[in-house]
Amino acid sequence: MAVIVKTFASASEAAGALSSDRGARYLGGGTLVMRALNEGDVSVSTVVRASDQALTRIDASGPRVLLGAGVTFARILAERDLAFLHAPARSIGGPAVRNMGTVGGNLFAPTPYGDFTVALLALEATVAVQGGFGSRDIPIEEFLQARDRQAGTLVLSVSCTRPASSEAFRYRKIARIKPKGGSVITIAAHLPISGGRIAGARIAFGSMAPTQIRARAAERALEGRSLDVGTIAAAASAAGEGTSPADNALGSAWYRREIVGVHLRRLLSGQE
Amino acid sequence: MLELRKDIFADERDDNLKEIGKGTQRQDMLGHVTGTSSYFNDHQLQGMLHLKVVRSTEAHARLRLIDTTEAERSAGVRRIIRGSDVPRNLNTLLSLINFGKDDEPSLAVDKVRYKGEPIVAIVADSEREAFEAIAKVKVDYEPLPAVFDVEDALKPGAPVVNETYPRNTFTYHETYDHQKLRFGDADAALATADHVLEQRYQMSPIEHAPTETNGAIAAPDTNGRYVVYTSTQALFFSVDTCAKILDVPSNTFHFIGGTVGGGFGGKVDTLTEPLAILGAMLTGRPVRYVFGREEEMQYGPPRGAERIYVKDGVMRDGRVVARKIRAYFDSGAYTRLSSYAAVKCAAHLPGPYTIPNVYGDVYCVFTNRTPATAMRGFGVTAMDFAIECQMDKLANLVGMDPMEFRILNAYRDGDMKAHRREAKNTALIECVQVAAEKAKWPIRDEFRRASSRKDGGGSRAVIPPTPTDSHARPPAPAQQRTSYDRLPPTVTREPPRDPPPPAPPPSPRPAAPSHGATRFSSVFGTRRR
Amino acid sequence: MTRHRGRGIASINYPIGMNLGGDPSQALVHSNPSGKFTVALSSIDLGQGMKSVTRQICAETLGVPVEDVYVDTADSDTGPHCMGSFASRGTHRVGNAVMAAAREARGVMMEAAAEELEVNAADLETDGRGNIHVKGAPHRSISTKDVAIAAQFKQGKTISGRGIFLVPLSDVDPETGEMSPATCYAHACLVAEVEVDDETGEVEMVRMDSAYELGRALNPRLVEQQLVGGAWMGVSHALYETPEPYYPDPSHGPRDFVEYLMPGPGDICPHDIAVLERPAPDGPFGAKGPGEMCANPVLPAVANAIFNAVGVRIDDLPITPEKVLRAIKSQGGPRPQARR
Amino acid sequence: MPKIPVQFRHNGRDVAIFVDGGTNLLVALRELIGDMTPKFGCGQGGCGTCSVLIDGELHLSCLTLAETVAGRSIETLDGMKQGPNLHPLQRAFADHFAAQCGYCTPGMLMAAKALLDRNPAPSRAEIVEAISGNICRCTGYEPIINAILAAAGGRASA
Repeated sequence: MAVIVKTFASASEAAGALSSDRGARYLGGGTLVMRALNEGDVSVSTVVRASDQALTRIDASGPRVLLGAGVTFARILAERDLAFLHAPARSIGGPAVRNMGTVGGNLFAPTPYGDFTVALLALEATVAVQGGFGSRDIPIEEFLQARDRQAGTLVLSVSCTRPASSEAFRYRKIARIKPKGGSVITIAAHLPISGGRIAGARIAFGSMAPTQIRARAAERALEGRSLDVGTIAAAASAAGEGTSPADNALGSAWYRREIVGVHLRRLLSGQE
Repeated sequence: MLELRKDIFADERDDNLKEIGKGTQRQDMLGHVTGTSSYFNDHQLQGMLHLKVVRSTEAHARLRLIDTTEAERSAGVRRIIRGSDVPRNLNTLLSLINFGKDDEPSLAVDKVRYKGEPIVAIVADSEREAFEAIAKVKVDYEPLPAVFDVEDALKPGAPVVNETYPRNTFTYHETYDHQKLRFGDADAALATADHVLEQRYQMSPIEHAPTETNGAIAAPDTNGRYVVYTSTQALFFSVDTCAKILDVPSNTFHFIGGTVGGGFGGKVDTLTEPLAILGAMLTGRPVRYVFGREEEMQYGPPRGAERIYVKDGVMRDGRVVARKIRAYFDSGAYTRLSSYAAVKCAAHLPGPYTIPNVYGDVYCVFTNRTPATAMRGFGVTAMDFAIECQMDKLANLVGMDPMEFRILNAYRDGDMKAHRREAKNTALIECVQVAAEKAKWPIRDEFRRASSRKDGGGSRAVIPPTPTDSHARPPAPAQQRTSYDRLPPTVTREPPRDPPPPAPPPSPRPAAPSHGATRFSSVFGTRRR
Repeated sequence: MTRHRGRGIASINYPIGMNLGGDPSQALVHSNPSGKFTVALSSIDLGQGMKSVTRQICAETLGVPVEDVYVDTADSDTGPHCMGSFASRGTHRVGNAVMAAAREARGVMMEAAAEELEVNAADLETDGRGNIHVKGAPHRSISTKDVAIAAQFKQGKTISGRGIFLVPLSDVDPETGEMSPATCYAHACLVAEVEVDDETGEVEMVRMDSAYELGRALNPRLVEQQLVGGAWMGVSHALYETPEPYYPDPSHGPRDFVEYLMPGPGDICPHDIAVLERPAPDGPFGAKGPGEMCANPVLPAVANAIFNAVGVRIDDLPITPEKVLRAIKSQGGPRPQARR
Repeated sequence: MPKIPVQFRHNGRDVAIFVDGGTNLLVALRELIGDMTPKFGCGQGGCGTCSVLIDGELHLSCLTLAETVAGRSIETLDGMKQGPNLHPLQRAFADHFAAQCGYCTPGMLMAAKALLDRNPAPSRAEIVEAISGNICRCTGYEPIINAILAAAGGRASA
């Protein structure tokens, strides 16, 4: 039986089709769903698409940035107003994957993929989803925790507040292979400074738990302090707390725990 | 950047040639840059069907039941192939040179011995339909204890991986569970050496990772023949292996290959051709069987892991006087080519050095992992790693420069090698000298003046007195036979006077018909079954 | 200071051809009526350049330009038997077979030319540009095309040749391992320079310098391809590759090219290569085979360089950052050795 | 199940094919158009051997649902030659011996073309980035990087 492809003009129709069919998967950039089909994943029997232009919208003019779920990483890289997201976007795949892969798809990409989502998590993004019964906004952390149960939901967009300065948002993907490698650890840090002190520290990790997670112990070590050597050291030594990394082909849990603090320290202190 | 050092060994060459030595463009380059080079999968055939296999989810298990009823009714399925459909469902690759016993089925029948072992092949109109049918095949496994470590596999009571070799080791010379190398008295030399260093080295498996995965397309041709487009690295190896497995004369096949998207040793095993041809035979249609990438990575044969123990004796002046090596090749569940690599490895000892006392035991061990095969540097890469790390440690131990240490111990023309042949045409010393020069690594004059053509032979050409393990040496092989000889032997040999140790009680044999006629090993001059 | 540089060396030899011999290859060479030659092989070109190197061997032996030779590989109906493309046997075994076939074809060609020029074949030579002439008298000349036409349509001769090369099979003594594994050996020495991060265990290749002795570089560009690509593979084996990252535990095997680690284009380092040529007495024009051995010295050279940089010995391949870091930690920190 | 008609431009020529649901562009190009230049290497998006340009952008044809290219323009290596002449990139790859087995070459050339079409004078780092999604198992990448540098008029480095 060939796969059935259903294309809808509106996202809500697509969402309806998605939620009513257990064998349906939403096709964004193709990097997840087409791979599954190529590899013989017979649980996918229906492919749902939407040509809704809202899904590819970028609104980057104001302090709050909105990215349609179908926005590709290449488009983010082409948008000067999204400079703070260029590092995470550039860390995805090679050029072809960046031309195809989307913000929405990245939310569903399992480890060792899903690096852009780490950045969104540190930025405390909001995910707009549409289920069978209407749309709603979900904090990204909540979305990720329930991700495995989100199969029938369509992501419409993500939005986040632009960091106050380029210094306030930092991102690094630790990969064995250069320039395109899978994540050993991915780190994003949002450190707004107010009156010389960090106010609202947000650190997110990829590959340190079954999904992307916030590093709350490290955040606590930073909160309310100035970003000096001592603070950075405290954050680095707290980096592993609350994480639950696993062994995979790219590194072991032991190794990730050992180096997460080193890399967090280097990121925060601006070292190579 | 490549520099030709024409000054070295210039007196041994005629450099006045017209075509040789020129950087002529590759014959295939135009095809490559225009994308017109034709690989096996670039042959489009009308009405082509697609073959996929059901792979074992267990590393070691008895197969209680293989139920294909539902799969047979699945849309687009043309044929389901089981082990009993394979005319000769037991083979070993090197049976073509009469080395080793048939030990591997094309499709598992009674038991699976590694995760990913093919059990059932499905031929369908499309890949998707083949995948859908695969999901409907039910296999009832009775899991068996598995063994993954080469030294665990040799322990008494270890699970028997492959009943053809009930001790989990390949049998050499019908007697030993390893290949020996004996030259001089290593134990005596170790006892008098200034320093002794024993170390363990481990190389993990490696995947060949060619950009083109393994695959073949087989199609009925005119006059009862079959045309086969293949990614094989060894065309007649594949032709003859298929002829044996499918029990037809080899000229039934017209194999076409020749342009292959990388191999590195991973396309020697004839993995896809027999089933693709059988699919074409059973359906009368062209059939393609190509590995997916995950299949290639997980179940395509890797370079096997090797574990190596090296014990060296070195004198204060830097001379290595003894090298004792125990090496284990992890063959995975079946022999493929690892048995041969172990012999090549033994021949390679003790590396490119003249060491008067060398002792080697090299094992080919069966474990419950993907069968290993050849890869670039087969039988040597891991041993070179072990030896060269060891050389660095020894140099450090005696306080010598590692370059000079190697020149001191390097073999030279006229030296006797441990496999008892004279070293000729050597050039290790010159390589070390030139590398030192390139790297601006200072070495002392006496080492800069050393030469592969000087100071060899003489006392270094002597085969030293060598104690052997067995009191009665088996007689030398009576006759050389050509390879590819699958006829019954015309010569018989006396059995070794020392009977081999008793084999453990026989394990159940596979239900598949055994067709391994008594054959003569051209390699080892012994009868095999 | 968290990054340390170190250099390490390794020197190796490598046997050419299938161990123990007994691995024949055959070749057929014939000309068409235009004096263009076809080499028929069942041998495989999997990128190493089989077609190209045998083409040059054939042209040199025939005494014709390389453009006049085309090599057809891997058709079991037309190509005679070959053991296969493995064991660094292509250049040596197949090259010798092609040489033998080309020599036989050349014999016929020279006889046919002699008949046309009404001289003794022994007095003729080829100019390598498609002509045959009397030695010392270039004006008494005939083109290979005219020879081919004459042979085909006038003399009734086939300008063709058959070649086989076989290193006889060796026995192996069960007790001592006495055997003849190979007739010639290639050699190499390589210096690797690395930089080791003592906080993460990451190893970066800085540069490589090497010397390879290959008998004869029949085509230096093809040799360069093998040596550059092979050394890259050596780095890959040394530091990255494994389908079983926790061997002997078989779990967590990679499924794709993100999980199966190989150095990317951003991980490569400068590599300065010297090629030495000590001809193998039984190699075609002295050639051995560069294909397999080029990766081998890299692995131990890298391991030895890591020791030189931080004082840890990793005897377990691949040398992952995790193994380096564990070793550094267990010895209480990096211990850089004397700089080389 | 009815097949789905798809029309698009293939190397400057209009083509129309009928595909099954779920058919990827790689299969469509190879099996329905007969353009064998894009190769199957993984089907996972990890090797780049199937790379093609869609409206001038580098895409992986194995991860592209064939029907989504309706009305768009596809370029493959099959269309790279300029009349009877090799494209400068093809010439540079040949001159630099930047292919061994040749299997990754079509994808590499398309990745290189995507780069040079937008950035005629890239740096070495930009070239490295541009081919980072393409696996080559033979060459060690160095000759490929040098070939692209040369095609862009730059100087090959050692």
